[in-house]
Amino acid sequence: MTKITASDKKVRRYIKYESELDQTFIDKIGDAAYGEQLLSCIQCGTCSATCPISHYMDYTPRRIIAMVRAGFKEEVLNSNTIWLCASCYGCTVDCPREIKITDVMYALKREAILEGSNPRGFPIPILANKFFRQVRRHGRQNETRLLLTVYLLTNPLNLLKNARMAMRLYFKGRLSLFENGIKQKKSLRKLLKTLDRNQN
Amino acid sequence: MKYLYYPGCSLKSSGRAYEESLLAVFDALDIQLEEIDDWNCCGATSYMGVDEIKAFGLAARNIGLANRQKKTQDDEETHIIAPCSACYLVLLKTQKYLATHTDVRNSIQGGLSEIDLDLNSNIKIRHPLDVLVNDIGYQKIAERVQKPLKNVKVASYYGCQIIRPYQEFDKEYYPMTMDHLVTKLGGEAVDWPLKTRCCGGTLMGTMQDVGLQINYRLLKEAHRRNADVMITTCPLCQFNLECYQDKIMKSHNDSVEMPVIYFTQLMGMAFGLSDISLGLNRLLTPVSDIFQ
Amino acid sequence: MNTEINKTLQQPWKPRIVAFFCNWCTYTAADLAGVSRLKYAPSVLIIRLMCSGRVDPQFVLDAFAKGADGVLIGGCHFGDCHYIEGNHKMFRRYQMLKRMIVNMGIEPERLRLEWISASEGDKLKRVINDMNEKVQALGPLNLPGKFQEWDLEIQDMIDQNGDMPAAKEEHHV
Amino acid sequence: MSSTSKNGSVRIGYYVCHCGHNIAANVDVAIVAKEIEKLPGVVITREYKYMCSDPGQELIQEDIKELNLNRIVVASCSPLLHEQTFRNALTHGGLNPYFLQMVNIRENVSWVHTDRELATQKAIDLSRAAVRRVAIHKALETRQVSINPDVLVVGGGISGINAALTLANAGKKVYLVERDPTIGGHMAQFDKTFPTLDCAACILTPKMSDVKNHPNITLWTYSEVVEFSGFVGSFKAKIKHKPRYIIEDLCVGCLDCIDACVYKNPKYRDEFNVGLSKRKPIYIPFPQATPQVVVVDPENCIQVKRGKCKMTCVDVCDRNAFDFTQQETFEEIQVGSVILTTGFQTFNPEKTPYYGYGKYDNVYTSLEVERIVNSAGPTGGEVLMRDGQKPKKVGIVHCVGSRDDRTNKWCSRVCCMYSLKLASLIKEHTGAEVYNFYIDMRTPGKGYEEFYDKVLKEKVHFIRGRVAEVTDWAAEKEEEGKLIIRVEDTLVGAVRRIPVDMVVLSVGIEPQTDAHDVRRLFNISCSTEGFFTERHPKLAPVETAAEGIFIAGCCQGPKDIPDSVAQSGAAASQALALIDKGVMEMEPNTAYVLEEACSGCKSCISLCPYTAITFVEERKKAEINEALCKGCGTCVAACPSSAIMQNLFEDDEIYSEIEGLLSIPQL
Amino acid sequence: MSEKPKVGFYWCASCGGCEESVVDLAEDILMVLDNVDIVFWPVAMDFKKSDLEVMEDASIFATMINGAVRTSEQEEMARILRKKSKIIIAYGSCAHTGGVPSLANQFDREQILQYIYQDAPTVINEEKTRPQTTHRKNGHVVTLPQIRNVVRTLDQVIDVDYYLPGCPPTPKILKTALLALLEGNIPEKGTVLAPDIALCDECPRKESKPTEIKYTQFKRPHLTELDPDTCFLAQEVFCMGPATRGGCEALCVDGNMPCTGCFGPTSRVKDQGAKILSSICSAIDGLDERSVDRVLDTIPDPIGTFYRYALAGSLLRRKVPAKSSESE
Ligand SMILES: Cc1cc2nc3c(=O)[nH]c(=O)nc-3n(C[C@H](O)[C@H](O)[C@H](O)COP(=O)(O)OP(=O)(O)OC[C@H]3O[C@@H](n4cnc5c(N)ncnc54)[C@H](O)[C@@H]3O)c2cc1C
Ligand SMILES: Cc1cc2nc3c(=O)[nH]c(=O)nc-3n(C[C@H](O)[C@H](O)[C@H](O)COP(=O)(O)OP(=O)(O)OC[C@H]3O[C@@H](n4cnc5c(N)ncnc54)[C@H](O)[C@@H]3O)c2cc1C
Ligand code: SF4
Ligand code: SF4
Ligand code: SF4
Ligand code: SF4
Ligand code: SF4
Ligand code: SF4
Ligand code: SF4
Ligand code: SF4
Repeated sequence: MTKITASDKKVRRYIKYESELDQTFIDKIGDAAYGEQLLSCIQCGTCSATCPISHYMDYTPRRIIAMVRAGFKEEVLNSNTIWLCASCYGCTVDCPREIKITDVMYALKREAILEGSNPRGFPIPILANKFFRQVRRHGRQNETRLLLTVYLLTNPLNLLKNARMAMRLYFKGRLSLFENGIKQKKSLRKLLKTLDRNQN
Repeated sequence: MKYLYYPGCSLKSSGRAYEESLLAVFDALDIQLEEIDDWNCCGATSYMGVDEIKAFGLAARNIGLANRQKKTQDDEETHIIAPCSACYLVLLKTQKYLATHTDVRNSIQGGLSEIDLDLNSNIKIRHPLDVLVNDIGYQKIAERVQKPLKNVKVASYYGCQIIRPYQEFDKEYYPMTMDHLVTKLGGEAVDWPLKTRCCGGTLMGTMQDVGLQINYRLLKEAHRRNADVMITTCPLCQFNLECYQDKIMKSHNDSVEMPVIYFTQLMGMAFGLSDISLGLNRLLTPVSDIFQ
Repeated sequence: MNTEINKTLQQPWKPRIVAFFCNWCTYTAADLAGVSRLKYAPSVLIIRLMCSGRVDPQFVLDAFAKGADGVLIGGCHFGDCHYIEGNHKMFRRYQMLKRMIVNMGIEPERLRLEWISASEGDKLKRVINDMNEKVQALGPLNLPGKFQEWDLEIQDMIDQNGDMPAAKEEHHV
Repeated sequence: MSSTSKNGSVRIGYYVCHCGHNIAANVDVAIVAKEIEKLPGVVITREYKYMCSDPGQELIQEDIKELNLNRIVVASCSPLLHEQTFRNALTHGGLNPYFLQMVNIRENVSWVHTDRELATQKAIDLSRAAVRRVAIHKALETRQVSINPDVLVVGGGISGINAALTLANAGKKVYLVERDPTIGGHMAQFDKTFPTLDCAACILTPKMSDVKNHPNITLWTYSEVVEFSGFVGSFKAKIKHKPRYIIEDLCVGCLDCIDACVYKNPKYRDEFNVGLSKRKPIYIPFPQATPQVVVVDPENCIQVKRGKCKMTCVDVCDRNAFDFTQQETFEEIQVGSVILTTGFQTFNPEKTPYYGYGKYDNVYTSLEVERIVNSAGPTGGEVLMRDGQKPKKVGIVHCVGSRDDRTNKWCSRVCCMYSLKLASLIKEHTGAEVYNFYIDMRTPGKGYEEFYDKVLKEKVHFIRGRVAEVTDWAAEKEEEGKLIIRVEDTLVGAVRRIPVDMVVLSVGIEPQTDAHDVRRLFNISCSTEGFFTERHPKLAPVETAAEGIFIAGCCQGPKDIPDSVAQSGAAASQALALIDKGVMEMEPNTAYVLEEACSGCKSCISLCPYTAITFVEERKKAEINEALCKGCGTCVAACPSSAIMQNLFEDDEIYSEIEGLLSIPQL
Repeated sequence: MSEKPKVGFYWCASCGGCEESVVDLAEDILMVLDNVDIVFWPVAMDFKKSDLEVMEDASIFATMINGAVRTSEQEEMARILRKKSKIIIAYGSCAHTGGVPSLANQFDREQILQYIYQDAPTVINEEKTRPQTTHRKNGHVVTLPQIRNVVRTLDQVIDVDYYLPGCPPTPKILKTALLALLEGNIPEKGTVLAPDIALCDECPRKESKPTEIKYTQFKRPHLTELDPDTCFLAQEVFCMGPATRGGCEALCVDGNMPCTGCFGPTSRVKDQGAKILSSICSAIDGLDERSVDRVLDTIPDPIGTFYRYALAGSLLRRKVPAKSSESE
């Protein structure tokens, strides 16, 4: 899976040595929210088959679970799968072993952000981050500004492509450009700070 | 019974029509809604992926606020109505998670105490659909209908997040509450297999190709089943399915045009409420002409 | 008393732990430990019962009152009980008994319940050694001594009056 | 308290064994003997090299006679090893064997300790406890119960049939009770059986008629056991016979009445064909039903329901076999042992709505398909769907309801194999493309993997993945009008959508819905799901915790026909062993209630795992049935008035042990 | 009238309820008075220690002492009475098994004094005054009895002949016992003068008790609407009846309150608390630690529940003090 630079670029090494794996990965992810059941996955693939997006993923949810178990940390954290997951909970409801796959995906997203290993040019972690800041500052999100920032940061072209729709929405009163924060911003920040502190 | 109302960010912007129609319908049924004072963002989906504890914290603050508001009013059992699917799920999930994970609950409660809020109380998180059919009842809704939706074929689209995995008011595989509601309004419920299939959520914004394809599938199937209109329970689903329709049709070179409205808008129409009060004017694909 | 015994008694203090083992699992495990010549601390004195469900909480308290420094109960694992679920019944009592003795000031390490199957001779050894170590660290419980000690405060009067209360016997009708 | 012999005083003999070097090397036996000699009641102490040897035992016997001993303590090895030996020695010496107490100073002392002094001290402590205890021992009698040789078999599937025949062939009287109108169970519904694909009817029907004709078997179909009591050797059962409205002995099975019924066309759900066809209110489950007697369905027969039918059926019967006045009748029998073979039911796929059963016409259960491929089935053996079409593509979904935390957690063990069988049969009948969707292929059995190999070579498709959904949502043109199976082909690593005409759900095996009632009736235990629990999963697989009650077949857990037959044979032989011995000996360690002390608080009643304790309404007191009590002592420990005592393990005996162990002053 | 047998009453650490119960004999008391001569009864008449001391040894036929023993004075009086009486009857739960006062055995004397004289929210005691055994004022010395560290049952201090259980004993059992003794009907020493069978036997709700109860919780009686006819245990309300000697005519149950155990255990039982624990906990609904603990959590005060009247007389007698406080 790791590329090697050979004279023929198409040749790849498809072997994994134990030293390249992270055997503690499963524990970390398992410890995160709801992940306890992970070990009982029977690789049945129901999650992948149910997932409305799996056919765009570089590894299906089932494979992600197998790779987490086996310690393929790098591949997992760099996969687009975890960012494509739309949190529809379809897999979670369908898994015969009651594995909370959606929550595993969340745990993996968090781990990826922590490790700084988000796939390049993938706007989702950025969106999440922006969102995070906006809420921290104002207590609420402003969809318009959020999207604007994300487009500007990732793919300004997209902004142009969607401009017509945006204008129509604006005239229908469905876009608001003004910040619409909460009153007790301080108390919210205090809460988040305390939680931060508690966590560390 | 009094309900506290948690609108969430979307209902104040892109989903404004949802709020307008919701309030109009509840008003028409004589149910008081009281907005939670100074609510904050629910900490939705994307937040969970960044920082779980804080996501729970954000949701918990809203529950704490509701708790405070409840206490000052002396209500016994308080229900929070959360119309947006994402908000509904996050609030419900937070409540259920904290109930079983004491360590996290203690930590969150610790944070809340610092700002004089308190989690402990029997607050219930409800979706308006649940409240309408279970508390108010089909009977009362049917009685309020003034303009039955004769010959209108409606595809009920529940989306994913209100139906699984935490709710308890409907079946997770074949939910039927909205379909029954449609018949009570005089319309015809279309049986279609995609009613709980995901709309892709924020993928439309972040990975548009994927989003367009997913939503195309939904519109296409509703078309194939001869639906006249699709109703949703979530501002994001509505946004994806309606506002991107042009693009969907262009990218798939297929005419799958279809009005997509909130179920509350449909109810309001059957109740004979005005277009403006239901926010119908905000639609990009107009709907009124199909109701003769 | 025999000099040999006196010598034993003069050795550094060793805990005395009364063990109630069920016939089918834990007692058999003790036999296995013996046959396998596993070595463990000699502090445990075993009383064989048919089932851990036979362990009356009174036995436990009585053992403490008579001078045990610890009480160990051994039974079959859940699902293995020879009498289906005697061990479950014992377990429920034990959970409460444990709370109770802690409330009465007896350290929780002095009462222990373990599921040891007939094949777990090594577990038996581990459990006994571990408990022995913990009780050793706690020191003697010595309730009979404590009862005497507590009664010292009324001793002066007794001496003065010259009559001791008769030892309390069970009252039978 | 202590009941002693002759002169009334306790005279204890104490014997400590060297066990060669085994004990003596680590325990100073001489000192032990010396210490114990000082205790009150001890008349003699002896040490000897091998107590269990004949001379050792004779030592005890002589002392009993010469020294008038009435209590014996032997300090040697584990009682689990030699208690019986020394009890016999007491008996031979003329003493009640239960005046013995053993001290285990080998397994519990010399073998496990190294410090000789401490080991010696421990041996003394243990011996002191035994001496104190034995002083209050009572004389007890070993219990014996005699075994009634008749056997009751409940459930007439292949397991029950086989058990009944085995016993009957051994000359024992058997009552076989089946609640349906015919015996045969599930096997009767199959066409072929894996792995040999031999015809089910060909191997089953001869056995069914053997049962009917065997002089030693009383066959009661359409009957149920409604009351059950007693204990091993002498059980009492009450059997209910449901009215068939036909006199069984008169009917010859000509079936003329069915033709003659006022209903011209069959109208009611045919249970035997799993609802795939209809029958009349008078019917026979299937042509080879045993007994070959028709039955009237009381729910639908006009005469039974309203008493106003023309009764054309009666007119045509020249045997005068009809009797519409029949009522439920009851019969009481006495047996010495019971074999339960009540079988299983298949998982109801309505609980897995994502597979579309009940929603899409062309989704079938495997049991339905068994009938469809059966040449005696509703379609005459042609594989036709509900719309009359022959399928061109068939998907077989494994593990429906099995291996799933939300439904049944276990693997049903036969569905992989029968799915292979059905794949092969469907392909043979229709030439259709057949897809098997499996999680793991489980073929552990003689010739099973070979069968898998055969089906693989028949070009049946195998996709490893659990099906997520069966839907009629067509994403592509080719899918329109079909059922689409969505699955991840986990070996290829891609999600696939496979359009088919017919879906077969390989539903799992689960306990009968009334399994809990049955277990309560017969007083055995079962898992929470309802499979009956064997006494030991490996070493006592057909026995139950209740003495004299055996289990076999699918009521114990999922299994196939070969295993059901093997197990029912084993159950029959266990029953035979019991009958052959004629009596059962039991340790006298039973509990008993001291009536004057019992307040009737009922705390004990439900605690007994064998329901040996009952509340006697007349006296408002608890009573223990000695024959059912196995001596666990749970109730003894739990009686809040200490009104329950237990032979061999009396409270006082244990208190004196505790006291004996601890009576050395502490430092 | 010196023919009549002499009878004495005395109280130790008690609430006075036992004395009250003697008075509650009402008209029956006259009958009793007809038959006996009360020579000592400080609560009702002016008797002093000195009066007692001058009596001849064994001159009193029977003395009934109620209350647990907590102070040096009580010990002294008990001993004197023992000497002066032929028969000593431990009267009431406190004398019999320790009673409610012996729940104090869960604490050290020091802990109790600290709370009562300093820490209790209603106490203002800036000088931190504590009761002293001797006090001098104006040249007079006043002595007070010493409070003991341990609360004791009567028979832990003196030899006791009979026991009359109850908190308080009912007039009926007192009367029956007295008359029996007076008639010379002398039972074996050590006998508890009440039926030797648990309360359920005479409980009017016995019929309604099912043979199987699986406890999923224990409800607090004051927070529960109690069905007046159904066995309390069947209502998941903790009842000591099964482990408590009967003879009280199920008074509490009649008042729609569960039995709390005042008559003490039956004769075969060594430890009332351990036995009720054993019987009730065996029937808890739960197969694993969590579910069992959840049920047990609904008994917030196990000692107070199982040993409300019997802590001093229980196998463990009192809380074992922690090492540090033991040394003082
Ligand atoms: C679709 C399918 C296909 C299969 N194909 C094969 C195959 O090809 N080869 C193979 O080896 N195995 C096969 N099996 C497994 C096989 O069916 C079982 O191993 C076998 O039937 C077990 O027999 P049994 O007697 O234990 O139970 P059953 O066949 O279920 O018989 C139980 C009998 O007891 C009766 N009964 C139940 N309760 C009571 C009661 N309370 N009182 C009186 N009577 C009662 C029932 O009416 C029934 O007659 C298949 C199973 C299924 C579901
Ligand atoms: C590695 C391994 C692990 C296993 N683990 C388990 C497990 O955990 N659980 C489980 O249930 N099963 C397990 N099994 C399966 C289990 O071993 C068998 O089911 C079981 O041992 C079969 O017993 P048997 O008596 O039929 O055969 P065997 O154990 O093979 O006994 C046959 C006996 O017959 C003797 N013998 C052979 N020929 C003759 C002759 N001609 N004359 C006289 N004597 C003869 C042999 O010497 C032998 O003593 C395991 C098997 C293996 C290989
Ligand atoms: S559905 Fe569950 S068990 Fe199956 S592969 Fe996915 S995670 Fe594993
Ligand atoms: S939650 Fe994510 S992984 Fe699971 S089905 Fe939905 S999109 Fe796929
Ligand atoms: S009842 Fe009579 S007609 Fe009917 S099958 Fe029997 S014998 Fe024939
Ligand atoms: S009585 Fe009538 S309905 Fe019943 S079986 Fe006979 S003909 Fe048919
Ligand atoms: S036998 Fe096969 S199909 Fe049946 S449950 Fe087991 S794995 Fe699934
Ligand atoms: S527990 Fe004891 S007192 Fe209660 S009914 Fe059973 S035997 Fe009688
Ligand atoms: S000792 Fe065990 S088997 Fe016997 S009656 Fe008591 S609980 Fe039942
Ligand atoms: S448990 Fe209590 S209420 Fe129930 S019968 Fe016994 S004494 Fe009466």
